[in-house]
Order: sequence, then C-alpha cells, then structure tokens
Amino acid sequence: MAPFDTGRTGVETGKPAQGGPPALPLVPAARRRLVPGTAVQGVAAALLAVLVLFALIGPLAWPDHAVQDLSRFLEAPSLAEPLGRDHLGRSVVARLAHATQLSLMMAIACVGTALLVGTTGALIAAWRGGSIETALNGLSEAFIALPALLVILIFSALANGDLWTLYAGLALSQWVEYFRMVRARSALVLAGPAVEAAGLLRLGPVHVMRRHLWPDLRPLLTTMATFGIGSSILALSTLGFVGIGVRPPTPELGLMITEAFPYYHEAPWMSLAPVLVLSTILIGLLSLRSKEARQ
Amino acid sequence: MNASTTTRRAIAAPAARVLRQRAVQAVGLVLLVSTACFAIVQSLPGDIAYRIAAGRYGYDQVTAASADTVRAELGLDRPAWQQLLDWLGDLVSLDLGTSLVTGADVAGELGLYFSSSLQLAAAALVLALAVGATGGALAAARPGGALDRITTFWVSGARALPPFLLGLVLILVFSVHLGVLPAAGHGEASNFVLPAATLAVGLSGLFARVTRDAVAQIRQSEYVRFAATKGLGGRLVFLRHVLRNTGVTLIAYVGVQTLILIEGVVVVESLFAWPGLGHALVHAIFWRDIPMIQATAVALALLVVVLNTVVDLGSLAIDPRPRRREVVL
Amino acid sequence: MSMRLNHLVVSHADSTLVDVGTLDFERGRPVTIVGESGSGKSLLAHAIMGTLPANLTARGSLAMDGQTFDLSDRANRRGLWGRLMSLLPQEPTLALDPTMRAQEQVAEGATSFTTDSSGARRTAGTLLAALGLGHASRAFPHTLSGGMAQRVAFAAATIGGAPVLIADEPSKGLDERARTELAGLLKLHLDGGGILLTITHDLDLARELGGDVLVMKDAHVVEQGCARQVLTEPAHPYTRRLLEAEPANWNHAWARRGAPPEEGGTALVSGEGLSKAFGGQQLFSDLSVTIRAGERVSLGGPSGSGKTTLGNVLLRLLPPDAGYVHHAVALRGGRLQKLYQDPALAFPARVALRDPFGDVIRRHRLEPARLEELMASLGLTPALLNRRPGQVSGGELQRLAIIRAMLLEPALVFADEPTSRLDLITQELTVACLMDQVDRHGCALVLVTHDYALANAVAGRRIPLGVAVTERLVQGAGTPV
Amino acid sequence: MAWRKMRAAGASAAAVLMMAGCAGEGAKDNQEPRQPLKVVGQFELHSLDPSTSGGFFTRLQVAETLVDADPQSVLQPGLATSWDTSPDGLTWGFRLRPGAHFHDGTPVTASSVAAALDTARGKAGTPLSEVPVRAITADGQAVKVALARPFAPLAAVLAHTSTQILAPSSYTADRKVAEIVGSGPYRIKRLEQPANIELAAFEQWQGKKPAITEVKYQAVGRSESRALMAESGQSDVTFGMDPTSLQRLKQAGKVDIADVTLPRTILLKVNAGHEILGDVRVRRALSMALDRESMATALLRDPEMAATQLFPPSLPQWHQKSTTALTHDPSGARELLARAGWSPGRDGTLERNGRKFTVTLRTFPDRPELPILATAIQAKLKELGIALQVKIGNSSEIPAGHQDGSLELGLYARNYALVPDALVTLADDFGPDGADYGAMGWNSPALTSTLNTMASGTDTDGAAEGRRQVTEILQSELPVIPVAWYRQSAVVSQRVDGLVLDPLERSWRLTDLTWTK
Repeated sequence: MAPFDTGRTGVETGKPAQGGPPALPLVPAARRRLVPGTAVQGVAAALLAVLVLFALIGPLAWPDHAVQDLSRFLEAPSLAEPLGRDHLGRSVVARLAHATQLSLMMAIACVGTALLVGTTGALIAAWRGGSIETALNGLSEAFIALPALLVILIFSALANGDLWTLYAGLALSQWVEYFRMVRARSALVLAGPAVEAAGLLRLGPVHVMRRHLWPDLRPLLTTMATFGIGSSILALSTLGFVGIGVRPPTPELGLMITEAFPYYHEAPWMSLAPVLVLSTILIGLLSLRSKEARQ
Repeated sequence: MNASTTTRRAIAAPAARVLRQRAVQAVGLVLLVSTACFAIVQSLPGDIAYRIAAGRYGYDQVTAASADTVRAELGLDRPAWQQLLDWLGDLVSLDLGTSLVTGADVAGELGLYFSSSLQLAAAALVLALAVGATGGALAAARPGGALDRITTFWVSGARALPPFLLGLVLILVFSVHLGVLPAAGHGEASNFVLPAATLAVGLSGLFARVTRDAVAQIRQSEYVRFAATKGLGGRLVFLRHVLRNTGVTLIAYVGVQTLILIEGVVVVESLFAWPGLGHALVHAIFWRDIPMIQATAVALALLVVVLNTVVDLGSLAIDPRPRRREVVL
Repeated sequence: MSMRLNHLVVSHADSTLVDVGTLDFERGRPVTIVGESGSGKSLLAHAIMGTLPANLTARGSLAMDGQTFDLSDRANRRGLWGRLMSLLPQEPTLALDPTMRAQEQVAEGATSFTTDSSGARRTAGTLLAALGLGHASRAFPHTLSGGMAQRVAFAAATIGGAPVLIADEPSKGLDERARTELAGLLKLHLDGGGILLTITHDLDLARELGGDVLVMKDAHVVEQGCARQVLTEPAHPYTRRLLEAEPANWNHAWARRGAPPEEGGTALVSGEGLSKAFGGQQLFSDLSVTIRAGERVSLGGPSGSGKTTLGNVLLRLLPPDAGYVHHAVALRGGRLQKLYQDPALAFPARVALRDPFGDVIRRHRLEPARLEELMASLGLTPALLNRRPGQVSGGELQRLAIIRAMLLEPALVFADEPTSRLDLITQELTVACLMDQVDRHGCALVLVTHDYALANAVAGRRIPLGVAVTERLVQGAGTPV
Repeated sequence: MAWRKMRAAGASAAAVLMMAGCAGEGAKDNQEPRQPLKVVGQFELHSLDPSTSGGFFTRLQVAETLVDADPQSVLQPGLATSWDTSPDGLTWGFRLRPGAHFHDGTPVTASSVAAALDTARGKAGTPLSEVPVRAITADGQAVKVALARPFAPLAAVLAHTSTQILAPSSYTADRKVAEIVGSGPYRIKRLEQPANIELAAFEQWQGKKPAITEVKYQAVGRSESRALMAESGQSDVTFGMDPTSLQRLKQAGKVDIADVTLPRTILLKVNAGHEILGDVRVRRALSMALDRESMATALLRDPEMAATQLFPPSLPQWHQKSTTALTHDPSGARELLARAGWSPGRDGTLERNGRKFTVTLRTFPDRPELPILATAIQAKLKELGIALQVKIGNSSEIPAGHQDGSLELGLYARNYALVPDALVTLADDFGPDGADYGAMGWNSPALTSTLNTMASGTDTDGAAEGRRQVTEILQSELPVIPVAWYRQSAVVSQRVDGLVLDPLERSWRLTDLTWTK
C-alpha cells in the first residue's frame, strides 16, 4: 500500500565507464531528486535520534506515568513539569516519554515480525514454487484485498486493547506487503541470467542468497521497513482515536491526542506535545526514506 | 488452431483473465473474511448475548433477562459451526441475514452505509485526483522549480499528519473559526466538503508525486521525442502522449491507494459522524452483531476487489500491453 | 533543395564530442556515417535536427534552401520538424507510443492532422497499406515485430512529406531480413527525391544504401567518399581496421579448426524428439540434436525462431514439451557453461565483481592466481574487479564472463548471442578471446547468433531454425480490446 | 497566558492551524432561514421498537405514554386524562383523551392502546413486563388493567417510554414496529436510521401549537464532534456534552447552557459476597478513600456533583438532608482497613494472611467520564495500598459478571427515575437477590420489608419514614458506593429560547422552544 519506488533503484544500465565522452548522451543525466539533499536528512536523522533517546531515557527519568494529582489538573508548563499536567493532574512529559517508547517499540516489533514472516514466506514461495507458492499466493491475494485497518479492527476487538493483540493485528496486516514485494522481486532475480549462471557454476543457495537476493532486496526492505514503522505508529494512534487501541491509562500518542483534544483551548500544551512527537517521527521517517529511495 | 483465432484470444484474454482472477479472489475473500470474522467474534471474551442485549436495550437496561431473551431468540446456544454454515448458506442465496441488534435486514442497512461510504470515497478520490494530478503535472514542467519543491513538502507534510488530526484542524479552521462549513453530519452537499478534503489532502500529495515522477519520466521517453520530431506541437504531444501514458501509471496507483482510502474512511466517518461502513463496523464489533460484522467486513473487502477490478480494466483499456511478458523467446 | 552543414562543433564542458567541417547533402544521394559507438556520429544527427540533450552545446550553422539556421539555438528548427526534416528513430519499438494504435501514430505526423484529422487518418491508412501494413493499421506497437515497427515509424516520420530524413541507427535490434526491408524503405525515400542521412555501425547497410560514406572516429571524420570506394579500398587505417573486424573478413588461427569431429566423438548433449511451443506458437518440433566433445556448432535463425529456447532446452534449463535431453557425465560439476547476450545481467548487479569471482574460486577450490593469469592474458586490469557490473564496459564485461566460464574448464560452452550488443571491433576482440580459450581447452561450443557471417567464421556446423513466426502475430491485431 | 507564548513558538503547520482555531472568534451566527431546528445528540437510532429505541420518540414528542410526569416526578396526565384504582388495588382504569388522533389521521381508541400495551408487556427487560398484569382490555374510551396482586406504582410504570402508544398502522402482522405513528405534537417526516430524524408539527394536535414547526435530529457519536458542532453554530440544541467542552463553551459565552441535575448517580457496585469486599469495614474504607470533591471538580468540572449520599437532590423525596455525608478521609480508611486485618506488604500493597488486596473494577466507555473516573479511583486506592485493576469493556460485562459471580467492582451510572417513581427501580435493585445494576451478594431484611410495604401502597403515610430508612441503611451498609451525581447539560444556540431540561429525560420539550425575537 505504500508508494515505493520499486524497480527504479534496481536497474542500472550497463554503460561503459571507460574514459572519454558518454557513449549515448541522449540518455539524460541521472534523474534528479528534488529533496534538497543531505541537509534535510541530517536534520531528520538528528530529530529521530533525539526522539529515540527521549523514548529510551524518558521513562527512566519519569518512571511513573500514572501518578495523579487531581488538585493540579491542567497545570501549565513549568520548570519542574516542562509539559505541564493533564486533566488528571498527571505529568504530560512522563506520559509522552512512555507513549513514545510504546509507539516506537510496538512499531519496530510489528514491522520486524511482518518483515520476517513476509520475507521468509516470499523466499520459500519464490524458491520452491509449486503448491507451496500457490497456497501462499492465494493467502496473500486474499489478504491484500483486506484493508489493514479492518484486520486490526477485528483483531483488536479480540482482547480489549491488550498489547499483544494489537501487535498481532498490526503485524498480520503488514506481512503481506513484504511477501508480495519480496516475492515479485526475488522471482525476478531468481529467474534472471545471473542466478542461472550461478546455478551452472554450481555456486549453491548461500551464494544466491548472499550475492543476488540480499543485495537486491536490502534497499527495498529498508525502504519498506522505514515506511512501515511510520504507518504502524500512525495505525496505532488511529486505533487510539477510534477508541479500540491501547486502553487508558496506558499512554499512547493517538490516545493522548484524543484525550487532550477537548482541552485544546484550556491547555494547548497537552495536545501539542503528542502531535509534535507524532509528526516529527513521521516526517523524520519520510525524509530518511527518500534517502534510501535515491540510492 | 489457426493463427487468427490464436491472436484474437491473446488480445481478448487479458480482460477475461482479470475478471476471472478477481472473481476467484472475491470468492476466496468472502469465505476467508466471513469465517475469520465469525471465528474471532466467537472467541471474543464476554457473553455475546449480553453484548447484543446491551446494543439492543441500551446500557441502562441490559439485564440477565434481556440477555436470555436474546439468546433464545437468536439461537445463540446452537453449535458455532451450525451458525456459521447457516450464514454461509444464506450468503449463497444473497441473504445477508438480519442484524442481531436492530433486527433489521442487514442488506438494507448495509446498502445505506455502503452508498454513503462510496460517495465519500468517490468525492475524495475525485478531489485528490483533480488537485494532485494537476499539481504533479505542473510540478513536472519545471523539475526542481518552486512548484516542484512545494509538491515535495506537501507530500511529506500530508503523510505526516494523521487523518484524524487533519480532520480536527480542518473543523477548527473552517467551521469553528471561519464558520463557513458544517463541522459534522451527513445529508447535505456542504457536509461532503470537510471529510472529503480530509481524505483528499493526503491522497492528493501522493498523486501529485506519482504524476510528477511519471510525467517527468515520460517526457524523456523515446516516443515523446519521436512525436515531437514528427512535427506535433508541444501542447499536442503533452495531450496525446504524455497525459495518456501518465494515466496508465496513475490508474494503477489509484488501485493501490484505494486501500488507504478505505482505511481513511473509517477514521473520517468516526470524526464527522458519517454513517458509513467504517462506522457500522466499529459499532457492530462493539456490540458483537455477528451478521453485521461479517457483512460489513465482506462488503469492505469486496469494495476493494471491485475497485481494483475497475482499475485493472481501466488500465487495460488505456494500455493494451500484457502485464507480464514472457521472458524467453 | 539542398542542405549544407557548416563547421559543426558539439561540446560538453571541456571535451569536444563532434568537430566536422562542411558537409553537403543532395537529393537522391544518401549520406551514411559509420564508426564505433562514442565517435559522435549520433550527436551529429541530433545537432542537425535540434534534439541535442540540454547539457551539450553546439556551434555551426545549417543552410537549407537559402535559409541559414544557427545550430547553437536548438529551437529554431522546431517549425521544420515533420514538414521539412524528420528523424527516423533507433529502436522503433521504443519510439512508438505503446498506448496508441499504429495508424493514429502515423496520422499524427501528417501536416493536416490538426485541421483535418480524419483526412490525415485516411492518408495514414493508405501509406501503411503501401508499406504492406494495411492489416496492422489498428495494431498496438507491442504486437508488431521489430521490422514492422520500423515500417510504422518510417511511415510516421515521412507522412509529413519532409524531404530531409535523418535515420539514427535504424538497424539496431533488427535481424537480417528486417534490415533488408529497412534498406528498401530508405531507398524509397531517396527515390522520391529526398535527402537521407543515415547513422549506423552496420557496414552492410552502408553498402546497400550506396551514396557517400563518412567514417567517424573520436569526434572527427577520418575518411569520406563514395561508398563503394571507402568500403572496399579504405584509405584510413581506422577504416581498414573496421573492415577487417567484419566476421567475413576474419583471419584467425582457430577459425579453421572448427571442422566437425568424426562420428565417434563423445556425445556431450543429446536431445531427441524435442518439441517446444510458446504462447500457442510451435517453435520447433521433433527436433534431434547431438553435440559432441570439441565440436563448434551454431544455432541460427531469425529473431523469434526459438534459438534461445532450444539452447535452454539443451542446457536443461527449460523442460521440453516433448522429447528428452541427455547430458554426458563429463558435463557434471559445472563443466557446462553459458555466456549471455547481456553480460551485465549475468553477474549479481549490486555487488563488486570480486565477490562472484571469489565465490567461484572458493566453491571450486581454484587457484586464485589462475584468475589473475586469465585476466592478464585477456588484457584486463585486476582493478576492474572492484567495480560493479554496471560500471564496466560491455566488451570488458563479456570478457570477464568468458573468464568466469573458463575458470571451471568446461567441456561445453553455450554462447547466446554473446556479441550482438558490441560494435564490430569489440566483437572481434571478444570472439577472439572466447575462441582462444575454447581452442586452448578443446571444449565444445554452441553459438547462438543471427549473424550468418559470424556463424560461418566460428562454427563448423549449423543448426538452422525455422522462419520467423512473429508476422503471424499481427493478423488479428485489429481487434479492439 | 502561557499558551499565548507557546503560540508564538509554535512551529509546525499543524500547530499553527490548531492555534488559529483556538484564537478564532468563535461561531459566526448564521442568520439564514431558521427552520428547521437542528438538534444534535449522542444517541443513534437502531430500532423503532419502543422497548429498545431508548425513549427516542417520547423525547422528540412524537409518541405519548398514558401517563406523563413533571420535572418533580409528579405524575401528570398523558394520553390518559385520568386514572383510578379499584379498592382492592387489582383493577386500574385509564380514560383516554377525547379527540386524540394518531399521525395517520385515525382516532386513538382504547383497543389500539390496549394492543400497544399488550405488545409492550411481551418484551423482556421492560418495567411493564415485571408488573403482575393479568390482562389489559379496552372498555369504551378507557383502558382496563387487571393485576394479579396490588402494584401501587403502576401509573408510574405506564409513564416509562417502553409503554409508548403507537397506532395500529405502526405494526406489521407479527407485531413488529415498521414505522412510528404516534399521537404527539410532532410527527415523523423522514427517518433514516441510524443518524437522521426529521420532524414536523402535527396539524391535528389538540394542545398548544409548537412555535418551532420543523425539527431535524442528527446523531453524532463522538463528543468532540458534537462540541465542535455546537461551537460552530451548526446545531441549535446539542445534548451529551463532555464536561471540558462545556467549560470551554461557557467561557466563550457564545451559546447558552441549559442544565438540570438528573436522578442519576455514578456509583461503584460492590460484590458483597467477595472474600475481601464482603467486609463492610472494607467497603466503608473504599468509600472514604474516594476524593469525590476533587474528582467532581477536575473531571466533571462541577464541584456540586460530588455525591454525599446515593440519592441526588433531584430526587427530593429520597434525598435526605439530615444524613451523615460520605467524605474523603484517607486516615480513617487506613484505620478501618487495619482493623479489618489489612497491613502493608513489602511492595506497599496491603496484605492479609498472604493474600494481597487486589481487585478488578469493570467499567465501560459509553459515558466518557466513566473511564476517567475509574483511573482516578485507581490512583486514589493505590495511595492506600490497594491494587485496583481497571478493565474497560462493554457495559454488558457488568450484568454478565453479576450473573456468573465474577464481578468484583463495577462503575456505572444508574438512573433512579427510569420510571418516575424511584421505588420501582429500588425494589428491583436492592431486593433480596440483588440485581444486575443493584446490590450483589448483599441483602437487608429490613430494607426489603420497607420497600415491599411501600410498593403495595398500603401504608402511604409511612412512606416518608420508609424512604429515610432506606437511605440510612444504604448509607451505612454501602452495597453500592456513590461516587458522583449527574448533571445533564445541553448547549443552546442564541437563536432559540426556552429550553428547560427534564430531569427524568423523558422529553426534550422542544414544543416549549421559540425562535429568538
């Protein structure tokens, strides 16, 4: 479902590199990307690093996100409480740290699982072919037509916002993407002359995996995973908004935004903090992604 | 077999193959989705009868007595496989059953939800295509120019703003602050604007990028160059060759994006009180209204299949090349 | 009318890509520019047309019918396109819009198209019919064979009645038969009193067209004159070298040793009763082939005749529909190797070349020195191994592929059009390398090629394959989808 | 203001836009044609059946019940002008309003009313189904209800929305409701389940003609969306406002707020059969642990709603000014828990004989304040060393947990005036066997007999004393722990005047509204 630049990165035209003029100057110079360049990616990487650090250290600095002090509800930001307190008098910065950690960890776990399952399945299907491929393809065909949110929605109803069901639902809704992309890609690679030649040279599956498949899939998978982390975080927060995601009082970015919304007038810091974190993560990932795609 | 019929088949075959494949997919999907929904709902914690009673009677009045009534009336104490078989059997005769909560005909209720979701999705798609494709084509006219950069930032900006947040911001600006558009609700033309815009902002960014890349790439192609040296003016080359071939890319992309669109619809419906499929599904899950869940999920999945089929046929009509070329020869 | 090109210089940054003096073009007398790739001959054509890429600058002028055009302004000839001058593109299959029917693409070129499109369509139909494509006027480009696509492109380029036709490598990717047709088309333009400038590295086409021939090397015209004279009695050493590189003129030691061995030789590959069909087309049926040790066989035939498919069947990379292929024990353990048409695709694209070579050496416990030895003997520097396949020239890469195949001392090498993408001189060099190795190890060779001269120069035996079947494709192509 | 500084610092586009919204001048009043009145509420219409439609059509004044009630819960004539009881209390007669017509033009007859009531009686879970009715028959222009034993609150039960009277043309052959044909001042013009209802004034209505002749009801599920609709002036009357948005709208001053305290209490249902919670000292300690005032102030944004006893002042007959109020007393709670044998363990959680004080509270999100209150209660109990797990699920888990005995604590809002006479609900909730939304594993013979006496209606003079006794018993035994009372609010645009909320939530009284002059 993601706007991947497939193929584009994979095909390198075999133009001579010998000295002298280009053989065919009619082929335009490498298509220029418009992202202004590494400065943007540098900033994006730095922002992401700060957020990851916040997610790692924040929960240690503010270990308890659930302590309430009803008498201090909607307290404005101060030195002691840099982001103020929420409607239950809880520390917003503590909740934000835990929420960021939760979102990032869930997203990484989901993407990791989906990637592993999808890629393994795809490689088995592409390599072995036959009835295994038919079965896996059929399954993926059915899954691809399912809106991911539908899968998560049904799945998350299973156990009232238990983290593992959300995790399973998110991973389940994503594996098929990896499966399809990797299968299409590796079927292309495996059917190509290079792998055929490797077969005639009796180089064995490890060589094919290491020299042909992996170098070809790696940029694709990194791109997909970066994007996948973004969409997982988005999906998680969307579920929080629809009211079937993580259950309160567990802090989660989407839930925090939803909870804070009624107070947007009285206590804007409550809304702004999670919105900014969410947007920064997504923009950061997108900017990193374009670097990958340009490779 | 003589040569002529061979060719005829080779050319008519893609359309038939698309239809056949999609039909198989649809049937598989219906089975998978409805069985999965049923299985999951059955394994959900809590007594279904109570849940349904809560949906029917409201939370103040759900009691053990009302739950018992529900149980007896709906035959919920029958074995699960029997209930599933009944549903599937009814499905074959195109009977979607009756809602456990409202007692109404599911097909009838679904029709209403379905059409309002479809209207919203279509409005968003048209809006996104109009804005995105135009923006992208203009951006491609001068790669690296100001408009091109704006498009790039628009793309990442739109992706970074979750739809629900975008919806809230739009309501705040256009309804609360400016007071020009209704905040939520359904039934009047003006109600379309904000939800469709919420969906379209993200989509249009993607369309703009795809259009921009496709136009830029196609302008470099041999056939566009050839068309120019044939003596066709710049405008005609653009209209007759660039646009047409961009359409091929864009149509395929629209197919991919329908999934995102339908997901977005669920969220937007919740925010804008739009009585559509997503809204129906969330409620049905909440109340354990099994026939409604199954029917809604199946409808959502089929909607995707139908849209993809339309896209397949559309791109087949514009671009007659076979999807998969035989490698050898 | 006449056309004169004055002092054209095309440059990119500091380097000069084309630098020619005065060239005159007359009606009915073709001018053909030959030379190796990179010599600037295509740029010359595009400089005249006004279609140079934006990063190149041109100087000089073009005089046409008393009007003079400054070549540094690439827009001033735009108004002439289609009406006075047009370009017959290379690779016609890419130059036709894949989404538009043939007749429409031709009709677009008519000058009356904007005012009377149905009239233009009728003219296009007539023109296509005259070119023998009446049945294909409603076909989409992907259903056309290379030769047919070239005819459609020719129709589209000439329907506007432009007297000046510039053909840029028009024979690229065409088989022998289609090339003959092409020469006929170009002569047709000349017979109508047109001016023709053809860019090609195909000396046969140049011979066939006649007229004047210019030989270009490193941005300059090194020799020019009447075709018969230049192509038979060349004055410049480079032209001589070029002519010697034609397979028919080859004179190598290995060329005569390819005679078929006596019947008793070990059969390495024997296929019996082979049949294979693709997409409803029978490529071959009940075919029996035996390849014996030390033998050199060529598989020939026009494009689409199933050469590659038969090769893959014989290599047991593809199962035949009927029949059986037996491989001798001597071929086990990697002693059956294949060379590919595009060597860039025969290596893993994203790793440096040392990795696949290292894997071969490790896997088969070879002496690493042997690789260096082979590379040195084929004139390749070891530094090449640090590059990726895409960063090495086609000729060098094909030689590397030969080395890789030879590392395992194969009993049989299957070469699938290994030089069809190389220019004449590189082709000779590469084939020489291959044959040198084949000769040294006494291994058998199966060469797939549509070039009869090459086949004759290399192989002792020919297996001809059937006529092209692609023409059949078009019969029903008018059916709308 | 702090947030104004933040506006200057706001960097992202989102932030700027949100801020622009905050700084906005609020709704622009549309002075377009006023009709129809736009009403927005949280309830969706999922069924037309009176037993399950949640009183939609009485609130919209489309259908009438035989008996009506005023804001003080005093019964008033509805479709019946008067009623009487036979001396033995077994036969009731309700005389219908002469000249009343259904919206399809047919007159309201005793037999059609009897048929509607008979249908209502057959539905499970409705108050009428609990009444010992023998038969309901037509008797001229009157409806006769024969009882198996005396039941004093019958008239109150017939004010319940599930007993609304629909015309015979409303029903299909198998007595399913196919459309709503009532006899009230408004008739249905268009009905689109689940979210849209359009009404028009009924020309043959005998009473005062409503000033507003067209009404459009729209259901909007999310409270944020409703608040935004009210704020943007899109709706004229908006029900179901969350406390925070209400606060915001109040401050903006662009709209009017109508409010009324409901006979509804948010309470903690306690499983008194539970090994820990069975001890009355523990229940009292739980009650003392609750900081009701803070919760009401911070979460409900309404300090007056902190419950001091079960019955809110809006139930004047039951609310006892004299009783000792429930208060926040953490040290008292600790003392009580210590006396009950609970002492802090190593991790701070209370322990007794190796058993940790861990209990689970179930609640549901239908009312947005419940989950928030639950987390507040969780935090307060943690201070005492009680580990409370909060499970937010479906409302039905409370009755389900009651039935299978697995419920420990439940948090919900109970309406004591489903029927204008709270006695009906109380008798059910605190009967000997308890009830789904009442006591669990607890009974008090004294309470049961008091309630029975009152229900039979034989001792009308002792009713006040009976009510006092009931309150006292509930206050000391705490089978349910009151948390907060309930205020219903509606936001009214300045285009309309005259909204008075009905504490019984029976009617929205749209007929009383007028357009602002």
